[in-house]
Amino acid sequence: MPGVVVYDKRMLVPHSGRRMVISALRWASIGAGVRVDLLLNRIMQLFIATEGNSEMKKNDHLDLYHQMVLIRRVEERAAELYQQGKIGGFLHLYIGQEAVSTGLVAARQPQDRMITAYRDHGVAINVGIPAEQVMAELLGKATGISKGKGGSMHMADVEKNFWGGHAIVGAHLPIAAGMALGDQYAGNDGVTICMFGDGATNIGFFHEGVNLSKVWDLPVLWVCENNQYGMGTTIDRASAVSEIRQKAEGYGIPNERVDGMNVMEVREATLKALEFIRSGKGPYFMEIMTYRYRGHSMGDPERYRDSGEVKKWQESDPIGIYRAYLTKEKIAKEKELDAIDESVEGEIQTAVQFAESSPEPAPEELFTNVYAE
Amino acid sequence: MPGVVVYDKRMLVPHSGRRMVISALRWASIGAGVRVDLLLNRIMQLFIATEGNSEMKKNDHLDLYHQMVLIRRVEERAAELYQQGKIGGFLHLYIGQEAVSTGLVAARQPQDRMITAYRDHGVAINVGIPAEQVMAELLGKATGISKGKGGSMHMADVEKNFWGGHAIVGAHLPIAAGMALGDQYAGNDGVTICMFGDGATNIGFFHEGVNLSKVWDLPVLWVCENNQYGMGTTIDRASAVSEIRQKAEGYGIPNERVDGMNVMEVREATLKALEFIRSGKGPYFMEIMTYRYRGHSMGDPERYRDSGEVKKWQESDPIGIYRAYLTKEKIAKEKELDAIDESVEGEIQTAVQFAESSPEPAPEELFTNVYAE
Amino acid sequence: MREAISQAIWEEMERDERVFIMGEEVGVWGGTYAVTKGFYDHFGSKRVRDTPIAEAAIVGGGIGAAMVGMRPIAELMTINFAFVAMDHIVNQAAKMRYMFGGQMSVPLVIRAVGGGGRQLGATHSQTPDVIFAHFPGLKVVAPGTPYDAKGLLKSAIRSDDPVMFIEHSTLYQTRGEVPEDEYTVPIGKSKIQRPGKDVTIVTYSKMLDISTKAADQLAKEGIEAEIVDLRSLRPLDMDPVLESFRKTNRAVIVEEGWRSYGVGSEISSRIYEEAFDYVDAPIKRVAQTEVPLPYNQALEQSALPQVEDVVKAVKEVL
Amino acid sequence: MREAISQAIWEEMERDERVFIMGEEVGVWGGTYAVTKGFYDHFGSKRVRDTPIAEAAIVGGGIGAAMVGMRPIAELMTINFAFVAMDHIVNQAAKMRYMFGGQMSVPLVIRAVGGGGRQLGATHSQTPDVIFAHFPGLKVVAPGTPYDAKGLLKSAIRSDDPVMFIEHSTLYQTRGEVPEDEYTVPIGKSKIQRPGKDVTIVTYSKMLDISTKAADQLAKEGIEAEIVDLRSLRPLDMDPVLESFRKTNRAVIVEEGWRSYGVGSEISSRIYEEAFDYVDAPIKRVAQTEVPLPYNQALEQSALPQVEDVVKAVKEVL
Ligand SMILES: Cc1ncc(C[n+]2csc(CCOP(=O)(O)OP(=O)(O)O)c2C)c(N)n1
Ligand SMILES: Cc1ncc(C[n+]2csc(CCOP(=O)(O)OP(=O)(O)O)c2C)c(N)n1
Ligand SMILES: [Mg+2]
Ligand SMILES: [Mg+2]
Repeated sequence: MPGVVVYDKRMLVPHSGRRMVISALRWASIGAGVRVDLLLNRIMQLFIATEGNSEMKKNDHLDLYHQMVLIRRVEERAAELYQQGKIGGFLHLYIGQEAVSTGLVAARQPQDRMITAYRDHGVAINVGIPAEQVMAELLGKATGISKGKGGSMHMADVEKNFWGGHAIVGAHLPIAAGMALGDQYAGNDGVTICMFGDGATNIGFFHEGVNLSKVWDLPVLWVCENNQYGMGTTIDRASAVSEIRQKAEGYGIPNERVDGMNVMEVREATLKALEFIRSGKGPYFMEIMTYRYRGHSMGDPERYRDSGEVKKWQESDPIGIYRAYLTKEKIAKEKELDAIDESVEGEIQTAVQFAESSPEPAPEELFTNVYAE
Repeated sequence: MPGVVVYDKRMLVPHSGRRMVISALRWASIGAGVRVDLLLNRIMQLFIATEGNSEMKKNDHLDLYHQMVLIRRVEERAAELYQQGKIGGFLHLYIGQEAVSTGLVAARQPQDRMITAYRDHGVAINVGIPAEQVMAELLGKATGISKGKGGSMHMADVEKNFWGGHAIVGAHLPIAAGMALGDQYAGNDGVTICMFGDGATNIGFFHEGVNLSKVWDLPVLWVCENNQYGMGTTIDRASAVSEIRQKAEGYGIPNERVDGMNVMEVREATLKALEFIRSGKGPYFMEIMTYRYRGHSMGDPERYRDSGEVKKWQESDPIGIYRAYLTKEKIAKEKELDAIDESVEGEIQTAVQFAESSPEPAPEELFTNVYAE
Repeated sequence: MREAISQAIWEEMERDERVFIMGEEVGVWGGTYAVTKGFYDHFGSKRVRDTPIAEAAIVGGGIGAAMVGMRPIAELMTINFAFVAMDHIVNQAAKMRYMFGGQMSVPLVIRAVGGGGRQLGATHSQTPDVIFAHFPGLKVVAPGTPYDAKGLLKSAIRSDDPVMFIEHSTLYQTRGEVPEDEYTVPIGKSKIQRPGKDVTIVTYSKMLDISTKAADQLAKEGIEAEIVDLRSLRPLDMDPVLESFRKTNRAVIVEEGWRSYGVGSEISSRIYEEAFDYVDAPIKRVAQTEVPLPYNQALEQSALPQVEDVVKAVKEVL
Repeated sequence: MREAISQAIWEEMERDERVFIMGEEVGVWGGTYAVTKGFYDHFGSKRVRDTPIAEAAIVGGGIGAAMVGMRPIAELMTINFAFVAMDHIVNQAAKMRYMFGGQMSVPLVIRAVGGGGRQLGATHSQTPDVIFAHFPGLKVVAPGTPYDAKGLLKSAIRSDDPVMFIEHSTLYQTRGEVPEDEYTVPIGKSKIQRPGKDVTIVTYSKMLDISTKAADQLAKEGIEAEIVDLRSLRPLDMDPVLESFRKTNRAVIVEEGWRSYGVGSEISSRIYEEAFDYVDAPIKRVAQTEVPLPYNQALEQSALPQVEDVVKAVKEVL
């Protein structure tokens, strides 16, 4: 079949401790003006086959921990940059929800496509978009992953099988069904993992996309990130059923609720769900319970909840839980984790520096990418 | 509350044998150029209070029987007129499904609003739009119920609390929710009865309308007329679940399946459903099993089913079933029913004559009704 | 302008019990642009209704409630989401009266915030006003001053027809005189917002502001621009435009949306059709560069019409 | 024209396995306008896909499949239902490439049947082509002859950009030459369909037919009209229009849709902008009366542009 993009298993997304090994290379390559993504893909191929996916080694754990800390710190820094007026538009922070995308991406195979809504920095980092390119996109720079044209809400890296970052609530669900249709049609064994919020389950797009997936038994994993609010509206004020999972019943799709503050649980559930889907049984639906600590976006007056509620949730912080797990299970020592925390600080600094010193898109960029030709 | 249209109980829709009593008056009034609908409403008030709704008298039965036969014959005649090129556009026949709208309307109170899709001749007749005005609308005449501007798909009679005939699949569901919201807001005790097809349950509008109705506990009776096809597509090829009722579970709305070939069962189920809703318990969902004998619209090649299937269904014809019931239960004699059949022939003839001899809309009508002023 | 709009809704809700507002975050949150701040506490959850994220249900629900006698205001958080409710706006609200031979009315106001310039990216920065103005049966209003915003919104709420009421997010901060006393501004009347004799600038909404600044700049060079504010796109009132043009014989049309098939093309065509003999120079259109708007601020601004673009266009027609 | 369109799809499906068609009743039924008659039996249910009644899923699903390398044809039973999928057409398909800095392509064809004149009532009789043409990122094509229909549809299927391909239901019966041999017609090229010297008629789709009949009638009176067929509304190719106009100095623009904010206003504005010195008489627009279309045949026809309207307009500009 000519021209069909079939993902090569070897195009494995950074998925373990190798991330840190290659980060130096990555920075060097940027300086040298080399196409980062291409170089990275080459390098990643070297790591292939030596690692499985379902059994986690120590390095895998450290990598996941690293990802979660990196997401949080990138976002905390982004919030500051937003206050300083260096980031514009809408900025939706993922803080509190890191375990969800991290667990999902940790379970996927490289041929599994990711797609999500505007709250997309988590997936961006998880699939391995360098923090520099994320930060540069936030600052609207030419070196951003979307060349500064997309901003916070529109990160994507097609090479890494991450299909964005979509800003119209629910609109990406039929699109995700279509991506899965493409894979089914082409005979690829990839699954499309589509994330969306609890609020998004009330829009017509949800219904049309989910229904189609079942009618055609498309390989989609529907993932509702239930952070219990659509902006300022609690589920029960917007949705006929408060347990979102129940909606899947109306489509005869197998479903479950998952604790989204625990990255290992998310990963386990996802592994099983992907296996189910890959075996040709059609779509699967996960409702992942989570919570966002910050406002919906910057400038949210937060009249709809009190700080006590936020505090309560912060007690079961996903990073804290994972940290406790890693030390309790003696997978890692406190100081190893501290070292990662510290390395992230360096990464962030480098990323911000990179972003700030990157050039603005050339004025002609206004006119490119409207059409193919 | 100024200007709110609150329906007066006395504006009772023709609902029993009085229909025949007044038909002479109606025809006379047309000849005399009197506003038919206003006159009718006056007359109907005279019949008020002498009749209940839940207990059926013989005359009520005869009236229902009359309605069902009238619907069928109006449509059979319409099909002929279509073949002759006197009716244009789309013509969707209701033949086979008569018991559904007849049973629904038989159970409603005058304050209960009806709204349906383009397959709307049944409701039009049931709520008491004179066959003349239905026929005139089909012929696009000035005397049509929508002044010849709406045609087959857009019959309505607001005076009779019938809100149309809507041609965009599913679009009237959010509108129905809104009508119910209006009643709830104004403190009226009416229920909005919203009919739609099985195919319509796959569009986003269905989802948004039904969800909203439950979130706000709106007084809506959702009625899916499951005739098992959306045009040429069977349910299982279009819907994730084949039992449409199951969709209501996804919204936590109480629901049931009803035999739509039996007008008494439809009426009974509707009475209960309306009572449930009127008691303030929120929306209710009925899936009414039925079948259309004719093509989706005129000019359907019907490649999707064989004539055997149609024949099988015709064995449980709603008019036949009701006729058998009426004679078996000794409610009416064969010859009484024959007399009704015959009287319908006269009505049809008068209606067609009326329609054919009615004037075309004046050319200036093109410009009226675009805006209020 | 925010306060003017807020006042209009508040006063109409006080005046007429049938008026209520529904939309995403209009209640507890107080409106994402703070237009309904304080409404929820005052009017309660019955009349200030937070909805699910379901634009078809918001507009469709508004249509239904309007049909049975209420006077709902359906708020779309931004006009970009109007596409999600497109069928209900252009096929249902706009045609309901006509299709049923005048039996039904849809006294619904659809409020929607539009406009670019806030780095919200391609899907969230549109000014697609012209799209809605194309449909007979709808009224489309887009005020440029606080005074007009209040008066027009009151007329919209009292109108028996569906009105698409388009606000511009970067105008909320605009200040201007708003009388204490009750007043309305009629829908479908253009207005000369600034008198002049050398050139006619036809514009509306946010671009009134840009055009006014351009006129100030031109005034320093002795060029007196007359500015006609359309205020309503449908019904479209060409009288003040033509009157002005017959005096100045030159026109520049300034709109924020994309140029092709935009508002400017209609205005330009009509001037030629109705005042052909008065044309002294080709009419110019100033509009948005025809690309989806990018996130990057400099790029975005380069695509949007600026004061200098208007000044330049005026000089070209002189 | 039905057969030409049918052939184009068939041949492209034979040529390229990635091409498939999905939509309501395209399969078992054979297409409500019989365009895909016989396809289901030949290509099977994988490549000829009946869908639920869910236009957002049809277009959205098409976008997704296109993004990952397929070349879907998403059929909307009529263009009136495009409003149900509006967001996916104008916000998703049109902007996907741009928003992500060129990372994604949407090689999707959205086929939609439009047009009035068949007594289908207000919601089912629209010609809203201009609405889609307003959005950069989309290509909008609307052929007027079988030859162009086939050639343009092939180009659309091979295009790496989303194309809205608009067919007119009353043109399916039209006959015309279609070569046996493989050919394509480029998108974004207008064409002189009939040479003449006295007046330029600019038109497209069904109105090409009406305009041709008008030209025949005018020819009898010795008036030679040159007809330019736009064929694509975006990209819009003004060159043949301007070339013709510089020769005739007079123009009438004929479109089926509503006049205000229609296609004609853009064409008219551009002619004035780019050939001002060649204008000998005010340019005329012939278009649909601005009301929702009624069911009644006589009323409906009175709202649609007729041959006599074109003849009359031409005589007015001479
Ligand atoms: C169609 C549409 N309507 C409204 C919005 C504005 N909006 C952006 S995010 C959001 C809330 C979504 O809530 P949810 O799906 O729960 O996701 P969360 O923000 O909680 O991650 C709203 C209403 C939009 N972007 N698109
Ligand atoms: C939004 C939209 N899409 C497509 C159509 C074309 N269409 C008209 S009726 C119909 C089938 C509807 O099936 P169902 O809801 O089961 O009702 P039935 O005709 O069986 O009564 C379709 C696809 C339409 N009118 N509106
Ligand atoms: Mg949420
Ligand atoms: Mg059906």
